[in-house]
Amino acid sequence: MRKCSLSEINSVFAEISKSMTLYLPVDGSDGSSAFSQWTEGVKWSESLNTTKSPKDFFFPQTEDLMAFKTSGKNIELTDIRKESEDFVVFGVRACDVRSFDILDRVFLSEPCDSYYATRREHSVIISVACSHPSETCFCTSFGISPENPDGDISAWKTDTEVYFSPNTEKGALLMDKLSSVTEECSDEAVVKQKEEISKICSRLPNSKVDTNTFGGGKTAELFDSPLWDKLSEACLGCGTCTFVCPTCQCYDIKDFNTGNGVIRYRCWDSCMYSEFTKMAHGNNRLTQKERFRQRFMHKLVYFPENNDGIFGCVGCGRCLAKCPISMNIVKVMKKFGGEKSEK
Amino acid sequence: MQRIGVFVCWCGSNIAGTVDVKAVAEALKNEPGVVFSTNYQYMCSQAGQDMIKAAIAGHKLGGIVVCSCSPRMHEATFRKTASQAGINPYMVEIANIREQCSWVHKDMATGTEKAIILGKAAVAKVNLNTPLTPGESPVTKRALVIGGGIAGIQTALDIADAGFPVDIVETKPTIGGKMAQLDKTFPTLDCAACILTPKMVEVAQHENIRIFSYSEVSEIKGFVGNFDVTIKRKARYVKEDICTGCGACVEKCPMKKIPNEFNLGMDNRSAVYIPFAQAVPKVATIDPNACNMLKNGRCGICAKVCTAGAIDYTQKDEYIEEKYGAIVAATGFNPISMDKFDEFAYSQSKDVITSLEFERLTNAAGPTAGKLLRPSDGKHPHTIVFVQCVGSRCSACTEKGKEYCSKICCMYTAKHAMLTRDKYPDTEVYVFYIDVRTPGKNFDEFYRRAVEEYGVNYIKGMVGKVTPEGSKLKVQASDLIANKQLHIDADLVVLAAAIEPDKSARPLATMLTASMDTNDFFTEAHPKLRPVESPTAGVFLSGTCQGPKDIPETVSQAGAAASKVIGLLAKDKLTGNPCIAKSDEWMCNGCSSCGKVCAYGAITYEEKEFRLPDRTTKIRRVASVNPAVCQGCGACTVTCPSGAMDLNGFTTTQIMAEVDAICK
Amino acid sequence: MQMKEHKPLIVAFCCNWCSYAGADLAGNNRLNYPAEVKVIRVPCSCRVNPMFVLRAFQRGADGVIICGCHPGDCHYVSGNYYTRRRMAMLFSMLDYLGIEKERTRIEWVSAAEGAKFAATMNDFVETVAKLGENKRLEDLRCK
Amino acid sequence: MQVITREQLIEKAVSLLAANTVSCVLGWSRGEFDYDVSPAVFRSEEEVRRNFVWNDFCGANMSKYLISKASGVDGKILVFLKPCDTYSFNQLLTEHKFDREKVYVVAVPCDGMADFRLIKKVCGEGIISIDSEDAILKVKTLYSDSPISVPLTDVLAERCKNCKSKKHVAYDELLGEDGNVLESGRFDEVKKLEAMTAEERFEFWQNELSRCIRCNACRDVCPACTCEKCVFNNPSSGVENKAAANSFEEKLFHIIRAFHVAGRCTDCGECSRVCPQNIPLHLLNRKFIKDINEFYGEYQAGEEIGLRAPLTDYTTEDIEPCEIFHRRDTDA
Amino acid sequence: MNNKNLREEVLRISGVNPKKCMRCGKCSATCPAYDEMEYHPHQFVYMVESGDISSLLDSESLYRCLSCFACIDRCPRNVEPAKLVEAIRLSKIRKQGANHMTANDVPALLDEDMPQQAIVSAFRKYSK
Repeated sequence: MRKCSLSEINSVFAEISKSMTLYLPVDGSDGSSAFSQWTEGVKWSESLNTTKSPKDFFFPQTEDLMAFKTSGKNIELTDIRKESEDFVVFGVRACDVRSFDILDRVFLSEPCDSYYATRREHSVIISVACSHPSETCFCTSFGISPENPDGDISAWKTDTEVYFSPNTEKGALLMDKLSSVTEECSDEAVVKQKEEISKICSRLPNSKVDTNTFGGGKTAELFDSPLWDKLSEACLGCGTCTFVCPTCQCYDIKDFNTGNGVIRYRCWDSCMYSEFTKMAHGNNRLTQKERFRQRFMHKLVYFPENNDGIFGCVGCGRCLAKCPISMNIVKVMKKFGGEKSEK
Repeated sequence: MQRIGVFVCWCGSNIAGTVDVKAVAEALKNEPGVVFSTNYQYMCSQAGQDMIKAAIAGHKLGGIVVCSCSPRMHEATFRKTASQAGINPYMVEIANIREQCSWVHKDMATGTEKAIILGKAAVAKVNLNTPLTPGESPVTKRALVIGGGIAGIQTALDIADAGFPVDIVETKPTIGGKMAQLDKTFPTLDCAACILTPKMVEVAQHENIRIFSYSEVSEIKGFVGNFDVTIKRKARYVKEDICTGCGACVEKCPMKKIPNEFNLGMDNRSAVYIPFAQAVPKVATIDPNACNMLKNGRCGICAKVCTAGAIDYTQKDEYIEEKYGAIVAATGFNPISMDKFDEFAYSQSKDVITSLEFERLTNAAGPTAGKLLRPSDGKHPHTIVFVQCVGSRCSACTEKGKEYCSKICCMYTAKHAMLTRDKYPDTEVYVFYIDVRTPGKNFDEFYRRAVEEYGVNYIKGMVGKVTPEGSKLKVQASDLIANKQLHIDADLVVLAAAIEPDKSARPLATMLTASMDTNDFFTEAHPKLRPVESPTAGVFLSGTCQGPKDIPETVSQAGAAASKVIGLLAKDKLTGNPCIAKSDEWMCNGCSSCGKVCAYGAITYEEKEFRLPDRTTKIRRVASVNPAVCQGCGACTVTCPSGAMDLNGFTTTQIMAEVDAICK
Repeated sequence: MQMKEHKPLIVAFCCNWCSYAGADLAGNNRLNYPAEVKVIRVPCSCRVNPMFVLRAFQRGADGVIICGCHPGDCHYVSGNYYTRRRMAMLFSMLDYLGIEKERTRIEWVSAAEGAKFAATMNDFVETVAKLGENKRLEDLRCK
Repeated sequence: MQVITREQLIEKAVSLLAANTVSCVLGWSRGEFDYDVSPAVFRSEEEVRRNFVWNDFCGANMSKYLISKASGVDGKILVFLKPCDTYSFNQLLTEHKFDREKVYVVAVPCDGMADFRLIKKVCGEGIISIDSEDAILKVKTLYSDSPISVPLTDVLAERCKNCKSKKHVAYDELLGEDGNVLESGRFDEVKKLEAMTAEERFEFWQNELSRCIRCNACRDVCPACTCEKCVFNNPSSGVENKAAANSFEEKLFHIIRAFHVAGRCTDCGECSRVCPQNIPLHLLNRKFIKDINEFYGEYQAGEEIGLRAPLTDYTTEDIEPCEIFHRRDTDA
Repeated sequence: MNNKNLREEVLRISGVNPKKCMRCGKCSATCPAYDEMEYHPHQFVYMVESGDISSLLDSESLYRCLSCFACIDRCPRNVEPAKLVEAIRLSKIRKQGANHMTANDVPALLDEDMPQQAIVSAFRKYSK
């Protein structure tokens, strides 16, 4: 384990930036944070989590896939991918780190998504433990330890120090590069913080959210439940939950006519939208209730069914904070009885 | 994608002088959809048109682009060519490479480059063109004239003479309107009745004209060629077909103290009345507010004296529904109320009167049998002050006066002054004016005669105050030329009140969805080029409902409106312009913004049932465009947030394709 | 390359009855204006959707001008009055977003005003040329 | 703390349900925390008593829900409307969006709603409960031993700080006392922006709008956005864009959306409330409202049913677009 | 100040647009003080429009106007001649600080019978 004093953290950032582009959570003018590139003078945000999840690094909201140029009646196809360079994402929380595993299962399984894969290969993730989880957090329900985040390097931030511990080869390599700005230390402070975090986690209002009601094989039981009517009643059909979600991975591929050619791009799509997966015959899901149900059934039933029981939610709580009408996965889970003990 | 042919015209050297037409044709060959591209010296010539026709046949073209002069020149020509070659005429687009390219640019390279871009835009547009067919609707060969004044009478007569049936709806018990109340008419001093009443009789006797007097239009539906109108025939308690107009009832009616509207309340009539001797129809009408029999069942004298048995106290309002192809608004005018002009003491003194009241005072059939006597004491007035522009050209207070010039006052005041001096040379006559406006044939001569021959005192300046004092009216005025304040002891003051559209015009306009200006005059479709048509198709304007005008002008406008109506009714069916708006009912959300901006009232809303993909049904309000009424401006398309409203021939995607092509 | 004067691309929406005819008259009278001006014919200025204006900027236009009949002379009675309100709102909003206000213009050109059409276009091209390329409302994909 | 208590509203709802005046109730439903209130339809007394909530977080504007909820019910639906909601209510009726006869409106006075983002700014993460007493919020968090007291006025939502009206413009029944239309500083921010240079304004909006993730929450919550299909969802409209690919599309979306609601927007502020990226979208709408007021006369959408929106109206004397800039430049 | 500036000043103070006048003379026709005046209300309007302010400034007519506002009430065009009169009076007063009297001159003119209000307004006028 190595550490660096919090006041000197910028020297770590500077060191990383020498060889790779570094991204980290930075406070925006509106008070919320977002991942931005670090340059001299940029401050690491104190916030618990960014509004948009870091999935953008691997699965950007919009991404040009290829271009067609028309000249006269000829069409010329060009690959417009840029050369990928190594980059570091610093300050990723445990939940978001887990989300990469979920995304990997989608994009890296055959046929592998080469756009996604390239970016994953070129990234180093430095996670950071959550010293102050929010009331919206429920990652523990999915077996995630906020005190013990994964990633290539795990980090812990105390009032005075930042501690680092590499988990992977990539992480160890990067740690080596940081030897001049960090020093070897004991894990005493980290152990203490871990205990504190665990204690707080047990007091979180959503700590009792239980996944037992859900999981693979529950489709028949849950699909026609009358509860969906009430739950989806106020849903506006906007895409906020899906767009702030670190694990939502649906996308659409569209062509943009530039006037002298076409750019084929992919962009996030949302199962909440009435146009989602619209096909020649029309829509699969005609009502907002069906669309609403799809999102939660996907995360809590279909995904684990196809992915060794792993849920498609990491409990980051973004949808709890951002839904315009405050309807969210926790409310859905609780309504279906997913709560550990009587409240 | 269409199979498009491109035809680049040289226009001799007009285009070819600054545009390399061959290069343009060559460049456009590569555009998407283009299968044929050529150039020729004169595309509009017979040989050029034949070339287009041959290419359409030979290359199975679905659409053509002609790069030539302005579409305002030859779009119609090439549409006809296309149509002759068997393709829809609206599959033609023109790239204007003459007026907007070769003629305004000097350099060959620049001109050619721009011509190619304009050609590309036209190709991009024609790729999205769809065949359009003009809608057709039948025409009901009957016209409705609303208002039975001289405007309505003349319009009806002209239409009827052309062989089309016409109905006149008049709210009063008789037709004749304001002109029937006038004494003499300027500048010829014909007696109004002498020239009007023969026309009224002609109307009554015309086989093609029906008169609905004492009636109102209560509902109008439909559109040009196909109006459905409901006419309310108010109960007049006299059977119109039986009454002979003998006047026995009028004579015997005990209720004789009812202010006589026809004489503007300056004398009285009975509860059962005939407005004036030459009324058409000449039948009696019972005033339900005055008749004792109708009010409390105590009387019934008129029924007893009527030998024809025409009195019917049980009559009810009757509603008639009729179809019309065209509607003429001829609702006329009224003098504005003088109540707000305290300075002229109109409401304080009976001897301050309006010009229309003066007409009745000097009319042989009027309350004084044509003798000019003061309303207050019946004495002959020796000093008369006429005040012009009372309430006209008044922008200070819209509640009080009108901003516009009422146009007729200068002339009738000159007439009044002249006639007064003619009949009663011992009277002093003063006319206070701001300007004297006499544009019109023999108008200025007429006015000069009043001044020079009849010795009327015209004074530039306004009257500021009229104060009744004893039997006199103290008139305080200014003489601007002499720079004096004048004080005149007058016996009679005559106010040339501004005129305003009749109150019935506003609700009528709403029913017709015809537009009005802020003064409630009907708006014409174009102030210069279509002055007798309303923007609402099938609605025409006659007389003062469109703006102040005198009798000769009214009559000529009435004739013009009639000729427009005849032109419409002569058609068996109406062929519309296919470049009109269309509403996609699946996208329309019924917000009704489009209807608000439609100047023609072409958009209506209905509740429609939709079957949704989930097999449920939903009733929604949606807009629909009447193709016979829409003129194709596109105002609605931009108001519509969802894009449900689009414009044929200029669709959103077509215009955007043009933008894209130009900005490439 | 840097020194070369920027040739602005101007999209002009002209109503069929007045301004397009005015443009034709400019041609008839051989009144020059820059070839950068490209006219799109619409039935009435009220057919111009704000989306068309933005579309033009997106696709690389440097200035957009809308020409219609003089207020009160609209062939369709009131079309240009609506245009006037809509475009006043749109232009004010574009300015509010920091887009150079000189890039948008509305001008009333009658069918008799060929000279005004040419003068307007000359002036507009000159004004827009001074601003240089449209950077604030561009879509890089369309470059 | 709101003048009218939750209990009063519940009693009102229950009595109207019992009297069969209404068959269901549209209102706010309690959430997991004290601030995450959801709109909901209550169909029984029991549901109302259990879940109905009325507190400082009932910001959601119920009017738009009437479009979908009023048509499906037998009998009438009871809706509780705050003053600002009633403007949307009237505007929707103006646009024929639902049947007035199907709705029973109970007007509720409002003291302004709290913005929980602002509370988090003051109190930090981990809020466990929020109690309200005499306009003071007592916030308990995981990380503070004693409750933190926050005056409601400090954490009022922006739209409530600049409340335009405490007056209900539509109702069948009023609880408590009606307020007045207020003089508010709601255009101050707009004026500030107007006073900047074009470059500064461009920077400002570039920064704000670049955060947009095109989730469409602003549109989907907006009571003026009631299209059957939005142009931005319609592939044949030519401007469809699902996700904002670049700054042009962000601007296009927000300009066109603001334009489409111009003259119809009642300034209810829902767009800014729901924006996950805290973009001050109301500043776009207010710009249009301010311009309309200045150029075409004071106009408040929804003030009365049937008003003709300024952009579907005109006068022959309207200001010329070039005059606008001229006037502003000379004023400055 | 030249006549043009004077005219601008009068227009600014009064807020009147004399161009709206169509010379109907109703103001003069209605004016109760007409006979007392050298220049009559309609002439006021015309003279202001043509910039002949100095004659008006020197004319006693200024103080013959009773400010009854009959001219304003009767004017069909909303020209408001009385406001012009008042504006010219004000211009005159404003000039007096420079040309005639200052506040310092006032005490010498005071006498016992002078009403308090007159003294206050004199100071107000002449201290400008």
